[in-house]
Amino acid sequence: MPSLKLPILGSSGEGSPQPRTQWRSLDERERGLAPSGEFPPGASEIGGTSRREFVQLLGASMAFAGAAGCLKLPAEQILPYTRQPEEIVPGRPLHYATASTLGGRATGLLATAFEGRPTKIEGNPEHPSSLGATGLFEQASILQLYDPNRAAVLQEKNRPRSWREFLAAQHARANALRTKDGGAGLRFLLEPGSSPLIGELRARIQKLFPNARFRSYTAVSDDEAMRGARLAFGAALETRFDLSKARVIACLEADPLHPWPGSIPAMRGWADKREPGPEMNRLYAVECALSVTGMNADHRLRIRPSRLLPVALALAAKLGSAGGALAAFGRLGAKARLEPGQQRFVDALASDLRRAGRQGVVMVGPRSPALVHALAHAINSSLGSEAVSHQKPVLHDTETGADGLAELAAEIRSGAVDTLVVTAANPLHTAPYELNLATALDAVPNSIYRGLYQDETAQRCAWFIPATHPLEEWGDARAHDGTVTFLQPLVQPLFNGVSEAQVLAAFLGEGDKSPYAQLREYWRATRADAATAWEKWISDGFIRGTASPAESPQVRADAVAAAAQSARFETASPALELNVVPDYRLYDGRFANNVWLQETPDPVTKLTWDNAALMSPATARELGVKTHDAVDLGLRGPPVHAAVLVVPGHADGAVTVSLGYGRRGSEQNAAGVGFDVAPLRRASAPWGGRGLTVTRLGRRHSLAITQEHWSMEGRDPALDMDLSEYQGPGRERIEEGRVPVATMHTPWDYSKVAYKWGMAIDLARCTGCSACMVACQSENNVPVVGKGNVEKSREMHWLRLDRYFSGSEEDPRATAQPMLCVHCETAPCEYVCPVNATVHSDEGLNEMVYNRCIGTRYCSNNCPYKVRRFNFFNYTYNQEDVEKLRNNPDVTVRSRGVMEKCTYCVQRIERARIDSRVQERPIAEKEVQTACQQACPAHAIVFGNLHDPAQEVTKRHGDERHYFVLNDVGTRPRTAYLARVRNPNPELT
Amino acid sequence: MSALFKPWTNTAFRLALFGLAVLFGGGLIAGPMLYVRSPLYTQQQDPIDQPVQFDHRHHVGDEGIDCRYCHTSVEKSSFASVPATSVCLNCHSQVWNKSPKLAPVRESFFSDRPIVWNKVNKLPHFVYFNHSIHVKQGVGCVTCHGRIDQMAQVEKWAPLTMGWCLDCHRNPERFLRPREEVISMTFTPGGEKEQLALGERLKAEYHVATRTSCTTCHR
Amino acid sequence: MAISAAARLEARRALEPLPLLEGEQDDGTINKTLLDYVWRKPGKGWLLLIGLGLAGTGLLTLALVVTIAKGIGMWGNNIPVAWAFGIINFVWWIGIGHAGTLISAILLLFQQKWRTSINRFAEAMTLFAVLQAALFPVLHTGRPWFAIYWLFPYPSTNRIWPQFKSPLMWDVFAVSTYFITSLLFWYLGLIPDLAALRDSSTSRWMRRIYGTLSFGWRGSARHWHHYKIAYLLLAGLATPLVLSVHTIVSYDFAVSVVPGWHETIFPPYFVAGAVFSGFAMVMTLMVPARRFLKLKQVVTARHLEAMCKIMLATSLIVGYGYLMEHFLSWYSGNPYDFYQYANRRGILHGPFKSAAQDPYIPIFWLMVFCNIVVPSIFWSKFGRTNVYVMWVASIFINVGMWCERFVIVVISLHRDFLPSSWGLYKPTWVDLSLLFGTICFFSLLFLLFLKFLPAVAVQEVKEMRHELHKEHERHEIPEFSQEMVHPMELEVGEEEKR
Amino acid sequence: MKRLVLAEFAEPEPLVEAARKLRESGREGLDAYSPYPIHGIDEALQLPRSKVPLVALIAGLAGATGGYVLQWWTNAIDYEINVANRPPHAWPTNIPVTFESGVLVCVLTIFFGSLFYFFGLPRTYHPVFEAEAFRSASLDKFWISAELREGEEPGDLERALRELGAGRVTHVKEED
Repeated sequence: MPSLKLPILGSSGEGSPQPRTQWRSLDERERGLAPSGEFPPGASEIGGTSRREFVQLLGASMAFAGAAGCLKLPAEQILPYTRQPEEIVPGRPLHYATASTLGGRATGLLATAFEGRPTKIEGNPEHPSSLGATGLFEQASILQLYDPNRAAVLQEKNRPRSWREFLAAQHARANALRTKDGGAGLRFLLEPGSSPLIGELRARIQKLFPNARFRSYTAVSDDEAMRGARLAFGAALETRFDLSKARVIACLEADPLHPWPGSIPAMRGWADKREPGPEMNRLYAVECALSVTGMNADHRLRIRPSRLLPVALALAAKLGSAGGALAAFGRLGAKARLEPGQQRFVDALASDLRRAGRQGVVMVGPRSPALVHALAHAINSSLGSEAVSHQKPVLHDTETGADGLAELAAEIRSGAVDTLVVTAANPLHTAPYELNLATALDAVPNSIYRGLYQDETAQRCAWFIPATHPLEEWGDARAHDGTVTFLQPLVQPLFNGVSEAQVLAAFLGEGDKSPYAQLREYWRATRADAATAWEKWISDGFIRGTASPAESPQVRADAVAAAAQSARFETASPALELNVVPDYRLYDGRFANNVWLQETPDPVTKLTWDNAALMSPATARELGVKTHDAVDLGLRGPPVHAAVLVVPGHADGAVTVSLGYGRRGSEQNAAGVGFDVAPLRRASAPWGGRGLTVTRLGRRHSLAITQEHWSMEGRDPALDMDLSEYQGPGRERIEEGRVPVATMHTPWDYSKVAYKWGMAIDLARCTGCSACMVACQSENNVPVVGKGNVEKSREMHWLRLDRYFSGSEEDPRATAQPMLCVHCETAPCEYVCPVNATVHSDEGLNEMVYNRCIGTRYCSNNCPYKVRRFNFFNYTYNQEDVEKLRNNPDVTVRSRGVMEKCTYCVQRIERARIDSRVQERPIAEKEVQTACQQACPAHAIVFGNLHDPAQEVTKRHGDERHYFVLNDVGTRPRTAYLARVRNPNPELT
Repeated sequence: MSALFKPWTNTAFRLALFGLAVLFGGGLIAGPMLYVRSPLYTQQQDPIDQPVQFDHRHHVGDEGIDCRYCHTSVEKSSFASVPATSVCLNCHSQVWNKSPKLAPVRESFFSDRPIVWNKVNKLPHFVYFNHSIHVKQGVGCVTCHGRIDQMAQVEKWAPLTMGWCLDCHRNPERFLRPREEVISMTFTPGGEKEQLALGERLKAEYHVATRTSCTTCHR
Repeated sequence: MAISAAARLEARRALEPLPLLEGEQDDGTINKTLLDYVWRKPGKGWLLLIGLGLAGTGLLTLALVVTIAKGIGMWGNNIPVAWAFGIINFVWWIGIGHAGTLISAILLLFQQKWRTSINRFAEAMTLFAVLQAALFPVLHTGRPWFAIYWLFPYPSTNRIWPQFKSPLMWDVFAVSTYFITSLLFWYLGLIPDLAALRDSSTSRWMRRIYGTLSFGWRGSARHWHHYKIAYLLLAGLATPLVLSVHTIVSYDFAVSVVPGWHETIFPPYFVAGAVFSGFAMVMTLMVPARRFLKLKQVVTARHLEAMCKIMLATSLIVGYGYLMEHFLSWYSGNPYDFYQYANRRGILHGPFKSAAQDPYIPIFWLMVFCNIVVPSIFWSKFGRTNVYVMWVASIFINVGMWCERFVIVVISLHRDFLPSSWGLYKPTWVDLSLLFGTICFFSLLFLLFLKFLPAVAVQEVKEMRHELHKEHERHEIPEFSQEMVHPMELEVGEEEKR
Repeated sequence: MKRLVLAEFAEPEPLVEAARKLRESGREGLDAYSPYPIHGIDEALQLPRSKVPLVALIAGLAGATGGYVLQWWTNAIDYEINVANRPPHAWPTNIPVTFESGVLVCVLTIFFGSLFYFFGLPRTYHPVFEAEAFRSASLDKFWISAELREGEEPGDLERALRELGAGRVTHVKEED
């Protein structure tokens, strides 16, 4: 099968992948040469003038060539296959299991492809890290695949080179190094990884170059956690949490309710126990800046970062005061010197944890000091927590942080490094300031960087190798629990990318070997059952039963206590503290060019296209600044220009900034967005420090915030109540939200149609993480509008996450609410449309017909939920051809001047309808899932047929907590919300 | 001394007013309305040149090849699909394998470059048509594509306007036929009355539920 | 009763309405006053103003081209404020237009003789104002190239029809009917004057042009016979039409669910507001035109005073409307409405305090000042007779009525049901150019009208002069200015008898 | 080929008087011209009651009916769509357009009907325009025209008109 470039489920593994060659060069593409023989002709049909034709009909690589020429032709054309791959039926999507990695751990994915063109990413329901859901990063990674800013040319000092030239050059040099001193001048700085294949390659390289040295680096490292584990257990162990077994959860700067790598199971486990009742869990959060987890906490203690250790110690002391395993800590309570309010919180938490016993758990975030981790281990161990288990590290390296980088920089400066291979994601951007990595890299004679973009690191390295996107490469990795997971490419590298394994193989003289062959051979050699099970592994996306076994280490409470005893606590001082966090959207900056993520509002601050200096209202008053004020932040180094954003619930006396901005690479979308926090960070204190200065600049830096108004103004759009209120007067509030409102018109009779579509959103489950927003954007071709338009309130998200604050601005209660078209049965938008462009379907959907819309915008005015979006400009006009390939061919790309809004993913309904009718059967429950529903890690959103009483959505529509937003307006929505109920500790209320 | 205007100006004035009315009413209203209904605009009756002189008269009419032999995905997908080059060569590696008319086909196969066909039935990008469901519910090929077996070069037969689609979606019984007869170019149940009777029967039998909700076609 | 005759005369004079025509007039002098300036060379001032008008119209054209070429995004509109300057200008202009029809049609039906001198002027203003307004319904849409014909019910190949439950469809019918009616009504009135221009011109080409435009009108008794009834019927139709048009415009808001729009009081209050702003605009235009075109003898102080009184009356109605809105927002107990109006006033308590910083609050109070406080000057005779005062006041009212539409459109939209979606609207240069440009375009059309067409209905003035003349003879009142019997005068007379 | 005698009056009242007398004397083809409508001339010339109101009424009713039927047929019969749960035939929402269509058709009929039918315009040429002095008819003078019978000399009629108070008197011939 020479023509098929795509990995196909169940097809012969040997045949499908081709050796990866430089299938075309950049200039060829620019000249728009016709497809040649070396081209993968695995394409179906090419459209001509119309966007969808071309997108619907093209195979990815074909389109690339055809686009420029065909778009201008007045007539439309069809390019059929020359030899049709039997799996591909034009117009029908195929789904492949694959994975993406972040922080070295894999999340299993299912990717949808139309004629060889990946268009959408979903979670792999069987995979332990995904459970069918995805986070923002996974959802948005599809956009990165088609990012026209991606580097496409292998370069040596800005001169294009071929892969073979690279191999030749490195081969000679490496040989010289090896013979000289066993490769003592060879250094690898890798992205932290868990790939067994890479592990093997590393071992082989190490054998060949005994004096070479491997290091991993990432800005968001687990170093402190590992140190904590060493302190507590005497060994580096990773901790796994199963929150479905926890009733009392204490998060110390931990943020498990946002889909960070490996968080999805925790989110699911937490959400599954939010049903009001005796089994309901209780979440405590202790943190500086309001986090997603903090928004969902039943109790939250805001503290400056330096106070975390005292709080943790006080907690251990309180728990140990009655003797038991923690008795050693009992006398350390006084050392913590908590304020009375904090002490009260800790006391209540301690007694709650004690009551919960095996169902209690303490979680600590990766940025917290090792001792806090150790204390948590001691507490969890003393509780006998069932929610916690330990495993050997999944990553190859237990040290992935700034310390290793500092050592490397020192080595370079000492002249010990000749060849440095960097595959870590842009370390130059996130490296601590004092390392001055840029000049260090300049000093390396032979530096090699593999990256997706010509970023800051690329600019300082001699060689640049374009990287493959996870959807372009064969590979493997391990899930957060150690499960072996496979990465399967859906498309030939669009930008001549090279995988990390290939770069390493180059040092073994195997740079020519195809990534597929590498992987296949490794696994054939590693596992005896590879011959028979290989295809199943690839089609499943992972090997079942490969999760790491649980270890049962003993906590050395005395060692921890001794460490705590000797720890020096910062005394209370008025000095301002800095708190650095990874960004909710850009992570450490690697997603900075991803416009979907840039435009997704931060789940907490609702800020887009920027980072900001977050501070509490009191601190802002003290500093005499307000939101949008430009300030200089200074800590130890040169000042950083930032903009102030006042956030309720932030700890006083501290300023929080996030990583990932102020990029200076070649990524166009990232340029000029936000500020780089690097000058504020030190290898010894990467996450902050004391003595921050804030200087007003007297200028204004306008921040694009999608939700300016925080208060619900006494209205009840997002019901959020305590359990006691819910069991008492709160019922009435909920019922008020669902009493039928008198109407002049006889309600339409939907009983005769087979399906009555509806949705239900459980606010108790929703954490506000915003993964659904990106999923919706991806599924529905929702355009990005840019900072200027977001400032003008013109963002296009069909689904937005409203975030309200109530209570005091110091300790507010934050409530997130996904808000999307609720498909009112008496939709106010419809009767005002003069041209029938928005009407009701026979099944009760509020339809939006883009091609009929003339854009009066009256519907938006009359929409009480303001969920309609208007194309103020032609937002897709500048889409490059390669970007168009990403568009979902089942959804019209909207032109300028038309309204759009959530359609309940009607394209999925219609596809399922046609399939079910062709097969003469009804549509089954999970057959139609909306994109938001599918992505949601917490199962907050369900969709289905309200005629079927067995479906989850119907059950939720009958739930005691269900209500309709703005029920009193009489819109009769099809989307029901389930009131959020919090479970506060009576001792604290 | 004579009047300001000559007597002929009365007639001229009236004619001018009449002309203006015709120009406005006809040129701005009636003209465009007629034009969009004419084949000039719909591109019906306009045989499209193709890179290969493929004659449906011969393949369908004379040889009686099943439409689905080449248009393979018509029962499975929204697209009927244009056959891959290899499908042509299933036969033409044996028959007419030296014909100069088939040179582009062989060229395509051996160079692995697709044949570039010109599209005949174009729908706007906001219209989602699905072949599989129509075939399944007993809509004949000929109902929309016309007598392909009589076309030397394929031409657009139906106007493919929304109104034309609605004709059938509102009254499917006027067009339905047994599933076995879907590909028949000549099937007829008799007169109009028989068609209606057959259509009503098939509508019930196949559970045909044509919809006129917008999202049926526009998404 | 010892009232001296002199005192009685004095009292009578004070009550006496001011004259409708000043000075001794006959048809010849009327022709001279009202027609001759058409033949005069344009003055420098006129040319300067025309230049300004052309420049502004150029700006308008630029703004329109930019809007069509780039999209509505060039305006400041957003979600939630999806309607802003476009609709404000539309309502403002169409409201201004209403006074013209009102003066012309309703006063005709009520046989108010004072209408005669200003009706043509007012009709032209209507026409040009409606023309400005008519730009917006199509141009404010996202895809005007479709809107321009999809809004009309014609049999299309996609067999879909307009949706007649939408107030915008009502608008389409109302505005087009109103424009056509205004145009035809104006033109019908103009035909005899065009004939007069034809006959008073010395240039053969001018005579031909006006001759064509007058369709060969010759003032035959058979023409007049139908003309009188046709004109009266058009007036009779225009009267309910004008009420319906602004009622329908108010439905654009009243039919919706938006707090601040969903008001049953809107139709009467919109109509009153329209008349209010329209009379203000007539005043703004009339005062200088009267001076520069030397029309003081036909447009007398009495006309101006009558207009002031109407402005005062409509200001009171509008004020009542404001009062009722705010009262009902409290009385209804609807939290969204209550918030909406409290927020407009900026007088908020308790949990609503956060809205006190709403940047639009000054616009509400400016509206109140311009529309309620300023017109109170017309309670005084001084205000009603001093042209400078009334002219300045009329400009305030124009501004105030624009603010009123801003308050209704923008302030209502920017904070509606869900606080999460609240947002602000800031106009862009295109928005401002559209407002300024339509004012210039309007002025340009008006200046052309003043130059090339009779600004006062000549035939009607002549008819009035004739009738007044007859009346004098009948009553043997020597003085030209004492033609009408004022109701007060009758009362005085009766008192005397007693 | 029409021949007319034209006579100019300075004031409308004598003209009305003259018209009445001429008509009573059996003169046919009489017409009067004035810058503005003058009182009593209709009766003097015995003009029949104008049909404009009747035509307007019919047109208005037809327009309103058409408007209503259009809305009902398009939204409730031809393509019935569920719009916001409203009944397809929601008569209260049809009132505005019904009214406006009635007015529109009525106004168009009155204007164009009057212009083209009742006034008999456009008629840029008319025998009366042959007389240069007739220009005053639209400005400040009042004219009467009387048709001369076949072969009749204008002299008698002209004299009679002068006796009735006419100023200038002239006669014109229709051009072919």
